[in-house]
Amino acid sequence: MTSKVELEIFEGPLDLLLHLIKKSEVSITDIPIAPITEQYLATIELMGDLNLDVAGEFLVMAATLIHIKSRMLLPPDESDLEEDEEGDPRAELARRLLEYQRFKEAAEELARRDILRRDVFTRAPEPPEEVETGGFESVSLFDLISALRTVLDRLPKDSVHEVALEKVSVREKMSQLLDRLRQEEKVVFQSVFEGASSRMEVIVTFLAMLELVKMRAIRIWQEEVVGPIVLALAAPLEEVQQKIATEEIEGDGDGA
Amino acid sequence: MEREQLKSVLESLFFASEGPLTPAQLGEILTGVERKEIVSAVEELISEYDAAGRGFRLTEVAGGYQLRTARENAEWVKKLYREKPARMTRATLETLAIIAYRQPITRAEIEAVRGVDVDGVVATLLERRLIRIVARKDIPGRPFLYGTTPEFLELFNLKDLSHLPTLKEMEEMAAPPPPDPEAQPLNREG
Amino acid sequence: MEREQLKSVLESLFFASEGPLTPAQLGEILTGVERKEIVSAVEELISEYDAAGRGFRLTEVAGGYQLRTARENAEWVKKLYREKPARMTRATLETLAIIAYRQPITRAEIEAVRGVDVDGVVATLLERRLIRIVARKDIPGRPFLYGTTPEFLELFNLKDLSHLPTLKEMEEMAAPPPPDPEAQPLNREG
Repeated sequence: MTSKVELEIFEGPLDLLLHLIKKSEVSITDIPIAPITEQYLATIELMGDLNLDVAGEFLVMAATLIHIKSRMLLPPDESDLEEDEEGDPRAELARRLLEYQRFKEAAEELARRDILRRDVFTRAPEPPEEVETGGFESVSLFDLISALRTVLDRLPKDSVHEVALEKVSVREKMSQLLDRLRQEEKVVFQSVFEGASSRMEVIVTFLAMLELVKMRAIRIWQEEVVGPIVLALAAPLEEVQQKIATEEIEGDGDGA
Repeated sequence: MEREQLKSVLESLFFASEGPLTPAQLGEILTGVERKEIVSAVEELISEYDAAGRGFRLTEVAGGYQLRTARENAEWVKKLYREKPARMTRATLETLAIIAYRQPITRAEIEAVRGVDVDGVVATLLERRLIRIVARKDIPGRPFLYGTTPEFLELFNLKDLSHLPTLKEMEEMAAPPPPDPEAQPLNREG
Repeated sequence: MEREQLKSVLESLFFASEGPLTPAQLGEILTGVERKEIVSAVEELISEYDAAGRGFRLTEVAGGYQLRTARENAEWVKKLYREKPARMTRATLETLAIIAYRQPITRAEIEAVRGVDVDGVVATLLERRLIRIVARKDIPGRPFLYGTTPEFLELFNLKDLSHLPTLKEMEEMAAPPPPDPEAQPLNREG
């Protein structure tokens, strides 16, 4: 897999931690550090497998979590009390998470306002520099990765070793997915992976999905908070197919 | 000037103006009309538009007043524009929110909150004129301090910064954090 | 779509549109609404604005409809623009009239009528997009043929070329004392 996917909806280690905490239904001020650390590490490992750009900040956070975890195992002593208020090594992390969460919510609040050139328009004859907040309505990359982990866990154990002999390309999977979306209109995330026989094939399919999201060819969202993740076309099919075709001629785009 | 004529002239002015018009600007144009009278006529217009439920509203924004299309018609108005709009990403929104509530703020301070590098986002926001450099911070390296612009207020339909949605209080914590030595002076929500 | 909603949406569209909107364009945006219904709603809006005597009017122009400020408020609207609109000179107006009545016409033919060189005037009119090159004449040298533009119709408030005013009327229309069509916000930078 050479394709490197970078997504805008990818908001850093604090965002990932908040996501994991929310999913585990635990409190920010009382994080069960061992399981959360484990989930965090599993997620960034998977991100690495997917060739997602795992920025240095993610690794720094991983180190922080491991450090906190080791400190939690030690009985609190005097010197610790001086360094960390009330002896809880998680305090500083909790403070950062809470602060980040406040601004995340403030950002969502801003996105709900009547935004100029999205919800309201003036007579100003300026070029329309409209704003859209696609990232909010759709599911986050972390949600997708969590779902992918579930799919991978369900693969029969022995098939994991079966290295994909047939080389399925991301591009082929993109076309297959588009074909299916044309016929079915709406497709449940998990069902896209049905029939995948190897970890490799699952990952290639997932990458194809991410590529299509990146191209804004498909939309991925959850209809209810706990509902299944669904996919649908976000643009006219011909437009998308043309885009896939033109992207093949990499670096040649300026010529025309 | 009679009330009805004043309202008619105000309508023409709001219609023709590219940006929001402040009471001061209106006063300059409407020589001989008292400021008080202008403001009360403007307010009458605002409620008339609201009540009529028609295609535009008069909105208080960025220190002035501006005619804008009614929100419920956005779907159709959008069709007037062919070009696909520039996207506002979560990174952009989060960074803007931090700057808006904590201004003036340095890039390092924004990064401390978001936990990621914000170089690119800050450059984009500057380019879109949603933020500006307001000063340099008096610490080693003298980094730039950023703040929001009138364009930011216009984009989000805000009268002024005091009308930003209230920032939620931090959850009560077992251990209150030590005061951050680099923390902001202008932290409005205390 | 109900009548009141349709009128509201139309208002938003006219308000936000840069140029006049034709019934065809409106029909394209308002999918599912019959052309007949659109036109009758537009006409209702026109008479409502006229009757209300407020700050804007909906005008039939250049084959479409456009919201414009009421001409009786031109005096104040003009004050919004820092630079006074450039007065159209007699040379410009005469040349424009010749092109309007004789289009398509070559520069040599304009010069033959006016008896003077019109190079500069033609360049200005092209720049202001009041005239355009419509073709080349099939004679030696293949000179350009000029004609008027939709902007020309807009500027003089003409429904179409068959409503052309006389040169004298044009002079009145383009002269600075109000009513001054150039003072209207035509979405064109002066």
